[in-house]
Amino acid sequence: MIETALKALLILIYATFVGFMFMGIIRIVTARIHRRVGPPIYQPILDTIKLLSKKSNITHGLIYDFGVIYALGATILALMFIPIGSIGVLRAYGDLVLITFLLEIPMLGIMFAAMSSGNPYAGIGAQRALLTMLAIQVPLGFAIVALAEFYGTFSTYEIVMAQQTMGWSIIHLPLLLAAIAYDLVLQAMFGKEPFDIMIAPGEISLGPMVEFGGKHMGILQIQHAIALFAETLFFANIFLGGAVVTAFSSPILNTIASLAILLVKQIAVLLVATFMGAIFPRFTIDQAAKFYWKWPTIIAALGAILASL
Amino acid sequence: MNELAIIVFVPLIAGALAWLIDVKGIREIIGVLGAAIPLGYTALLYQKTGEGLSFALNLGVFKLTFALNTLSWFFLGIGALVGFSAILALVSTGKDSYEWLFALMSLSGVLGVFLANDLLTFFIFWEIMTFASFMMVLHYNRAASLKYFLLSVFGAYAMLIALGMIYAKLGTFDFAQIQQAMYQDAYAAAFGADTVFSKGESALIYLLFLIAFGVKAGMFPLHVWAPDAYSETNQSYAAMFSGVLSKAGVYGFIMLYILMGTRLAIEIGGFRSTTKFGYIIAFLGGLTIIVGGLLAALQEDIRKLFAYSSISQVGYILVGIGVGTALSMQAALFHALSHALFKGLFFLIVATIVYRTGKTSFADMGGLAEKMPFTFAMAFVAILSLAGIPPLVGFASKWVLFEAVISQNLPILGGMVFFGSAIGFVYLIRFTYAVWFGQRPTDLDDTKDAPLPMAIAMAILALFNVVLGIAPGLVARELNKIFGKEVIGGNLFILDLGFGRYNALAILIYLIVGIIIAGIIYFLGAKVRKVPVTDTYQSGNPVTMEYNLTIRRNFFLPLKEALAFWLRISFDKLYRDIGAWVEDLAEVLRNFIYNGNTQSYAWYLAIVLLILALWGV
Amino acid sequence: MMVDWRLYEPLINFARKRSMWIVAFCTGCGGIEMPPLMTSRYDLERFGMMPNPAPRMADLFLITGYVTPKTLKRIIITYEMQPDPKYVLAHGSCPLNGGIYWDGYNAIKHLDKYIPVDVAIAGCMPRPEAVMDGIKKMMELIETGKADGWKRYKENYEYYKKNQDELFGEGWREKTARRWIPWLMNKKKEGDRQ
Amino acid sequence: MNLEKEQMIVEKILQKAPYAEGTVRRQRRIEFRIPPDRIRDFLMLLKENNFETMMQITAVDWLKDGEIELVYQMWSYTHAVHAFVKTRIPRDVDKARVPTVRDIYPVAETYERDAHEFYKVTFEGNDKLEMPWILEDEDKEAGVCHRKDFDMLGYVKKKYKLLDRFEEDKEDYVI
Repeated sequence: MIETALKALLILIYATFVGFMFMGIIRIVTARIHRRVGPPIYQPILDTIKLLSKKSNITHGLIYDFGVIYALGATILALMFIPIGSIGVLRAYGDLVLITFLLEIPMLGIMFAAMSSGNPYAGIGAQRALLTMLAIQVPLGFAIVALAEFYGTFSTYEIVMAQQTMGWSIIHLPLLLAAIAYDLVLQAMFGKEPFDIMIAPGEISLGPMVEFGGKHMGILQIQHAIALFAETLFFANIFLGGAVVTAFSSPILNTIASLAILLVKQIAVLLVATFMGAIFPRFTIDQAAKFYWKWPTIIAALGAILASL
Repeated sequence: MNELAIIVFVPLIAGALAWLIDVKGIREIIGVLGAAIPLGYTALLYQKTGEGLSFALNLGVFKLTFALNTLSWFFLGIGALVGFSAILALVSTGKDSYEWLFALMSLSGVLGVFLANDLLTFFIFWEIMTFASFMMVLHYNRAASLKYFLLSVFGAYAMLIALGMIYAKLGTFDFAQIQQAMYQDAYAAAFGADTVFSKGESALIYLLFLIAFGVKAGMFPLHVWAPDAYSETNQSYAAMFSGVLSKAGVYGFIMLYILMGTRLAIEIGGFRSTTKFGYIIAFLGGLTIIVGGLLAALQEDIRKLFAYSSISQVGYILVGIGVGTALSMQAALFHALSHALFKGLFFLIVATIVYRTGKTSFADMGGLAEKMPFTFAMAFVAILSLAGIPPLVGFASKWVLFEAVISQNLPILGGMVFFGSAIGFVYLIRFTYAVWFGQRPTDLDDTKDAPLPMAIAMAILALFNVVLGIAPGLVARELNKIFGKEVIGGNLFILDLGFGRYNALAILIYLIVGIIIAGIIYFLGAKVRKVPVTDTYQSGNPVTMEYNLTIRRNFFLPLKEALAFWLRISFDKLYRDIGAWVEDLAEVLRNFIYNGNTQSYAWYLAIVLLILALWGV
Repeated sequence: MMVDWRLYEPLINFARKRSMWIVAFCTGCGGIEMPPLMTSRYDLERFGMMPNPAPRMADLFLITGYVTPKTLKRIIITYEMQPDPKYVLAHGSCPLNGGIYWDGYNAIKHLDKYIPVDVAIAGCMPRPEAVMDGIKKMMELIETGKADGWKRYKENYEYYKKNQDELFGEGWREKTARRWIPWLMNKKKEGDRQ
Repeated sequence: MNLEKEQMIVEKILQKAPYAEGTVRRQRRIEFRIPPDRIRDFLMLLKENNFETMMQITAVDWLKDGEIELVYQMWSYTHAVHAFVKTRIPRDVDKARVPTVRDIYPVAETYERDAHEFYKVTFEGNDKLEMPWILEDEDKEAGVCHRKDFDMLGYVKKKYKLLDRFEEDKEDYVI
């Protein structure tokens, strides 16, 4: 009981820290692509401290506060179900479908909070975010189906274990297709170009985020950090083979080694998303929907059908 | 008197009494009693499900036979529970004794359908149910009721023909005997011996039943009656209409499996890991999910949105039934239960909103969350449940369904159900935004919260949503009892399918922990100050309440644009055209053939005789 | 839950100094000076500054150039939306004394009569170097806690309110909000007719 | 430097519009002077002679003549010629009236609102003249306009409380 709680706390702290580092990495890499120096890597932490230490905050009612809190809580919940190397609190119940749902729930909380503010920009942003989610759901679903049918199980941990023997998922053709589709989906999950119409900063001033300030925004920054960590971790686990190191004798070393391997894979996923985001312009929402319903869907459906044969 | 008879006939009698007495106050009491007694007896019968309780009522020409088994008890529970809540809510929204009569009549009709032990009883109560619901719709909107009536009659005739064929061959209506005969027939077909039903006949019966039950369940493309019928009636009754009556169609599909599943499987053959005829049902169910969901997202009327959403959710159940494994059947039953729970809750919420505001269009609503906090809390539960947010019953059933479908290597169906869950999010958020949040029209400033009966009714259903969500093992146990074997393992809080596990309690605990952590961070920050809706950032422009700050209509315009091509296809219009075409044909016949000219009639006679002569009669 | 934050004050001040989010409300000609500041020549993101369209989460308000009464109304509303602590940086001579619009009926002469200005940069228009110097100055002020415009605005609210009302007239917010309503309603009616 | 094209256009228009007097100023610049009551006919004529675009309606305040000169600037893509149509109307506010050309050149609505706000010229038939334009309401009430007899500096001093800042008689200020 106690060590479970301790483990969960450690995972949470690690995920938050690494998530903030990821946000810093995204900003630095984007800056370098722009030939800029870019902020220090700990910049997101400073931002969060500043936001949380604002001396005055506003609210639009109970839902406005609760939605934000719920978003962070649900993200922590989702994190707990994803196996991190050999540790992982609830990995026995880390079900593909469950995690896919849990990774979407935080958005629901944010949408509730944003819409309860009654700001028209937030309304438009919520609409766009929802349509983007609707668009990505099709390829995402097919990718998950492909995984489940290829491995014959829904447990993320068992999939990771299977990859230790069979090699990474992406060396098998059906799952390679699924991985490509899922990576395109990840682009929208991170809310990066070309699918960041939902938070179009110039046009609708950050859309759903327009009314958040002070500690609400701070909590959302933490949520974003953890969500970044969780999404990249999920991708690394199901497609890039995860990491289960048993080479060393001491479990501590094994854990550290597998965490390091996972970190490398996660950063790889992150960099792909960042490069794509840095070089592409923005889709309008119906273009995004049509795009997702065409190529990624075809690729992922092909993968699923191949996997089910 | 037998419990089954009480369960079936008490609502009918109560309705009749309420109609005859027609004193405000007394008729409500009678009606609620008439709905409460079946619920009580259903709860009592829980112990006796194994005993094969049965009851026969001899009407001379034929006899109505009822029997209770675990399956029918499951549906009975759904029907009695949701029906009771709906009747309770009817206390507030019911206008006159007419509604009481037919609401209770349809309740007893559907309970009779669930308890029927032979096809004839099944058919009779099916018709009672259809007639009563038709009268309920007729009370509000003539056109919608006629559309509903036409399609129901269509389905009824289909069922009648199927009944006739079965009776002609087997000479019995009894479920057990039919099942027996069908098994023998199936084995005969398997071993190449001559069969009672030829391949074409069994396929035809299947098709007829598909139409009959598909109409009632609102299966694509026979769903066109549902949106109007669900929306154009007393919304409290719509809770029962959508929550229970559509389950009669589902129950019918399951009966189809029980009666002639093996027969059809052997006759029509299999597709991948499932049977061909089942895959047809499943595929139509998947289309139902997508079509219903997308149309629900584009509605401008709150009742219509939930009507379409109800259609979309029934699609899940059809998918589960169609896949046809024990697990997917259980998933379908589970989702039937949760659909009844959250959809009944939703229609009660809609009833409350319509009852309190008198408005049905999204364009004149908004900002009601402050005015109706209790109803909003109920809506919150319902939204989380329908959108499939763990730990609520909606997610548990949906999860079992996903795993059941995907584990059968049916990728297309898997993609369809995933899409369905997303579209659920979409139209629910539209409802939330338009009704509860944003800027409140000034004429809604003195809206009151739900009246007591509706509040109680909503609370009952919401309670079940939460409890069965946190402890899905309760339902799984019943489902295992129905199938007589351990299909869904695990204990009270854990569902274990072998290839996937779901722990509702852990989710609850960790969600609470996460929310507590977030709350600590929140309360460490500085105090918050409440600001009005006009104090939001509008590029620095000052605004007043005269401005419209909420997207009131065409919320999902981009979706409409993206789907413009598909939205042009309308089955409703298609059926209208067919109807018009039939009328024209009749006109043509009247003009050219039956033109009242004895001369020509003589000629027809001669021609007929000639044909018969040539045939050698 | 009350926590004594004074222990963490240095850290918080450092964070405030190193992550100033700009509200992207670039009025006047100074808006043109922003792109070079943001882009690769003088990269302001080095100091954690980031243009931010929403005032609710912004700290630094750049008044880049002349201010007309029309803009000033929006500026005041936006400024009041920002959460404390918030800082104002005025570019060029126009916010100081009207600049070349000294005799214009539609240019504010003294911005600091209407909202508190923490740092003002002289010049017409100041070069990016000058702007960066001003930002450095702003950082020093924040670190030493001298950038207290938001406090002054709270304490002397009557004074600022008086000046605003003298310029715009009493109840100018509602008046400005309702200004277009008759025409919008007419437009709406026409739209319904068509 | 040949001006045949311009000459040709001017003659072609003048023979249709005898009430107008037209000259060629230089290449691609022609100029007409017409009485204010014929402005609609003349602009219709110009439109027929493919002057497709109205670029601007400029108002000039001739204080000494007591007149306001409206310059309709038309541009023809076909001839690539820029035509000034000048008309003079009396200066006093109630007499400064001219028929609107909004139905001929829809864009004129905007320019007419502009001229109405800053020079108090009334364009009869344009119902959008009172729509809020550039000036704030308080300025409008104070009668701010760009007519030469309006004491702008005094108004600015009064509005922004700058009485101590300028000497009255000084002409050129250096800041």
